[in-house]
Amino acid sequence: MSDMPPVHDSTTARDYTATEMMTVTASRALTNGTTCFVGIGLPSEAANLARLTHAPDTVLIYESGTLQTRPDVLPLSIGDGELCDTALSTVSVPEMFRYWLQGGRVDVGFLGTAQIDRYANLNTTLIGDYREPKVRLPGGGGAPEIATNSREVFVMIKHSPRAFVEEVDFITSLGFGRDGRARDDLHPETARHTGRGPTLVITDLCLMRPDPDTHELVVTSIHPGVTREQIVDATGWPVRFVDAPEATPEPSGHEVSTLRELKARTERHHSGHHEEKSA
Amino acid sequence: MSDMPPVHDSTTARDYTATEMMTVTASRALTNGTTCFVGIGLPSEAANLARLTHAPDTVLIYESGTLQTRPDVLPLSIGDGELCDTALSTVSVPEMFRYWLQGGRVDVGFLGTAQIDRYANLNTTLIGDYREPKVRLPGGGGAPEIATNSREVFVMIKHSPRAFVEEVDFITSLGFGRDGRARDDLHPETARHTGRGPTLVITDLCLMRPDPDTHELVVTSIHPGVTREQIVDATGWPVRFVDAPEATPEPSGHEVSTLRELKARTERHHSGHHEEKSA
Amino acid sequence: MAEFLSLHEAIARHVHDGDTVALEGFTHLIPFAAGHEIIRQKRQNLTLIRMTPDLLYDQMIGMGCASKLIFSWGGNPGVGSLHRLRDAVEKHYPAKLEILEHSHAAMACAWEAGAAGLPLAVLRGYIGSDLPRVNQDIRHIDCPFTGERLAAIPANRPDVTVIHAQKADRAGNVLIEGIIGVQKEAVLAARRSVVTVEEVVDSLEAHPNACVLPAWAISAIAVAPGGAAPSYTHGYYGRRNDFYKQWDTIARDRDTFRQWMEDHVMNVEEGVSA
Amino acid sequence: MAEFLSLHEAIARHVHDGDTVALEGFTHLIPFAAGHEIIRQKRQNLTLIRMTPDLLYDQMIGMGCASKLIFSWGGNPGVGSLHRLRDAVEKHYPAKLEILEHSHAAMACAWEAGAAGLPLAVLRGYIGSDLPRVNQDIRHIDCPFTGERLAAIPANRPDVTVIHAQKADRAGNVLIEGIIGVQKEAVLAARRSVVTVEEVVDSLEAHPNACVLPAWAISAIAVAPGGAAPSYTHGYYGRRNDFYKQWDTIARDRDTFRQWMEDHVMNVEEGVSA
Repeated sequence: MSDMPPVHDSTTARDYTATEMMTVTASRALTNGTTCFVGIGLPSEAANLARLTHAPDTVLIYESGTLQTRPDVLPLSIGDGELCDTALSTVSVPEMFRYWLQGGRVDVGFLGTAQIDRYANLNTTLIGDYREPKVRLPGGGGAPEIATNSREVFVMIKHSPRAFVEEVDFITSLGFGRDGRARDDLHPETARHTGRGPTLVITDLCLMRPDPDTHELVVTSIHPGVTREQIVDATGWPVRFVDAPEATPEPSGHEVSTLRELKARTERHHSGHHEEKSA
Repeated sequence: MSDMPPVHDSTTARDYTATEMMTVTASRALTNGTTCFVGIGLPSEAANLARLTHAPDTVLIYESGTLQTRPDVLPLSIGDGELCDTALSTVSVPEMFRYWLQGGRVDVGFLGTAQIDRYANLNTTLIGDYREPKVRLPGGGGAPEIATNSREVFVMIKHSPRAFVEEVDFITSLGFGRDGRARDDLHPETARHTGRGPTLVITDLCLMRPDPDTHELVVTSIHPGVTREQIVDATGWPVRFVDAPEATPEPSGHEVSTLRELKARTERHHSGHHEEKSA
Repeated sequence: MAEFLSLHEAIARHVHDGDTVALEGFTHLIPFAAGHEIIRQKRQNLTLIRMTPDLLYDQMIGMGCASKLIFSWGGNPGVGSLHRLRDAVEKHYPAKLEILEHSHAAMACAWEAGAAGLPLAVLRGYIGSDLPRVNQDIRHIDCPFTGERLAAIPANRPDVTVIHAQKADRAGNVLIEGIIGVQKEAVLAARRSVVTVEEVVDSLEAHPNACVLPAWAISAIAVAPGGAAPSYTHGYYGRRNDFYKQWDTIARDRDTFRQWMEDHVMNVEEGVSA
Repeated sequence: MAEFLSLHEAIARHVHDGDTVALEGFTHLIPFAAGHEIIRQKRQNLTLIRMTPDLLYDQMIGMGCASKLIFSWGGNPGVGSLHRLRDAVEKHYPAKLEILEHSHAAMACAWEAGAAGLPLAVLRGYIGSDLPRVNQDIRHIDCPFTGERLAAIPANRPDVTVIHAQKADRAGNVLIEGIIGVQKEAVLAARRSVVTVEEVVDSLEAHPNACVLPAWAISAIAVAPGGAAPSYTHGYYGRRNDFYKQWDTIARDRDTFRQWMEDHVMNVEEGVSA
């Protein structure tokens, strides 16, 4: 699932931003035909880019109940009408979480987060103490069970020391736990229904994957033009690199232009009132 | 719910069978507006007769998932196309049992049975020993939970010593238990969600209701032309009568003709192939 | 991902001797054509699951396909007994049939739990019933919030579920309409699934909240027009109520039954057996 | 049985101080008109339940209607924080707000269990999450068949649920289409329910398996055209995404918020407040 598929249009883009690099790289991680439970924001951008480029048969599922949806513009919310209008079917939210996610039908859970730590635990709940928070974040939403019920999880997040912390203030969604071992000693029946957890973290600087033994996130691929120092400075723990990190391939011109068109279409769509009938 | 509503067309039928008497009397037990979970066979006949006579707004629910259905002919099975075609909505069978029955939306569960005993317990499972049955019956179906999750239960069954037994061979669906006390000592939370049980048994000879103290079924109303001896002979336990049993009112001409028309329509509909489109 | 196969191939590939098999459909959309193909391929030792065994399971049991039956109501709807089922239970003919018996509410919850990937279903059920005395799979849990004792049964998780539906599109997505029963749950609860359909169309033209099974939730699709007869397919053909009544006579006698099966199932080609 | 009432009357009669109240709608069909009427009627001390608090609960919390919030994701979708919610949690303004926090999966199951009349919902959830440490309502049960430890939470059982839907027929049956969220469950789980609709029609013209609430499962219906704006009603009008973005500025400052509410909610007549 997380192997990079070949890039079909090999013409390298002449210019692209670090965020575009991140989004294109994330989109490439989705194999055609993958069933992907999509979080809003960056993951939604990357998943739809994949669908519009190398992976047209990627099945996108949003927690609003929209199954196999093909939005023409990116949704602003997880429940935009566009998602329903272009879906194969729209089910109730209890059915979505019970039959489709918990039922084991999701290959990849694709998540954003506010904080991530050394063992890939995700925090979208709060900064500080739970009862007297410094910053209250939106909370778990679908993520706690997406993180455990999907076969594997991809995480997209911009690299910064505030986001990449030694230990998250609060584990909203499980990576590998505070000691990296939380997925190792589950009840056999639970283990049978629990995925591998985060197998890939895509940032604007690099790719990280859990070490096969310790599950600590290590840098496995560095984006073009990025230095090791930049990654070290942007990571809140003494980050390790694999012996020979790969050089992340640059985005193609086709990918960047497809992404820009998608975002421009989206911008036009979401500006101004939409009083017209949505169906 | 179980009080007899006034009969609108007071012209007494000139002739009617004992089965027609039973069906009309059962139909009269349904108050207009009642939400009724209908078993197939006799209860379905009576409930639809009620809808076509004094209780046009009776809401009929069948376990196939058909909510608020108004069949023009009686269904042969619990899932005939006619039930779906004339329903307000058709839901899945899990939803039917979870949200509508267990969710506490049913006023009256209307059941038939093979055997009933002194404490109104119902047996539709088998005669004889469970592992080596003399006669294997179809089994519980919806009845075990209709009997406990409906606010009250009406039972329709023809009077005979084989059907009215001292103690059923197998309690498929709870009346009041082997000692008449089974509904008295439920957990408070269970009790809050459990109905009153069988409040009325309609036979071709009489009406029976549970004694308010002991929950033993006693005869409260005797059909026209029926003797006490007939009832005693047809009941497999020493049956008691209330001090002054009522005389069950005779069916009206309108009720009997409506019932006969319904059955004739049904007979015409169910004979021969129906290869035409059902929707 | 759904593969379009012939009915013969779909059954040969996905239904094996000894499997736990569910052919579902609540009166409506009973997969008779697929069941007859299972009989023709002489599957043995199946554990059959179905809420309402109906004529199809009477035929499969009578032909010796099954060693165990998990069910909640085993009759000929509106007619009476299933004589082949009774003969197996009462007289062990053609073979002993183990039965595991639930209520509809419990079976519906067991399908729901199976689809939801849970090991158990919880319901306020079986209160005062003798069924828990004869079915060791009916247990109880205590609610940690109220202390209430609730019934618990294992989720249904068959090896393969077989259903019939109105139509598939060319990508293999399937639409089910009308009395939808437990079909979606039964497919999602199973390891593998075979869906027979009346026809394949360019577009399902489904209402947004219709009951649709995506191609990636199905193993195989076989086109079987009339595949639910003598039960019915909403929008295509009605129920052959007369046949349900005739079955009472056919199935009452072992030899009459056997002859009927030879004439109408064993010695006919796939797809014309109804 | 559904009574047709004015929105004012429906709220006055069915939503009381101190009630546990759910206004549901998953992005789609959020009952803004009804929520604004609750604010205008100055309800106090409400326990608010909602999976995604969204702008409407930001407004209700900012106006001091709530003392407790049960939720699973409290943000402005695609935009950022709910500033009134944060101010209440972080600075106790305008009053202290107790929060009880779940995941979406758990809340969805809690609605399902509430509709099903069960005291608890069971799910394979919260594995490795810190949420059970801060929410005493997250407990566990052991599966009596497999020994697996599963999460259990109490069913949602509000005093009153308020939703918005496309249309009602004259008998009071209601059709919900598109992203149906948890609305059916939320209505069935509640003691009382208020449904606002875009319009009343002679016939719902609904697909047989559409999401329909019968009149006898609803307490009151109020006609409120545009009643979901600035969220949307599938088939009627789109989502005002621009307003969702503007809300970030409006709600960031206490005074700006208050003034906006005075101008757009408090001093307008019922039904024209969106």
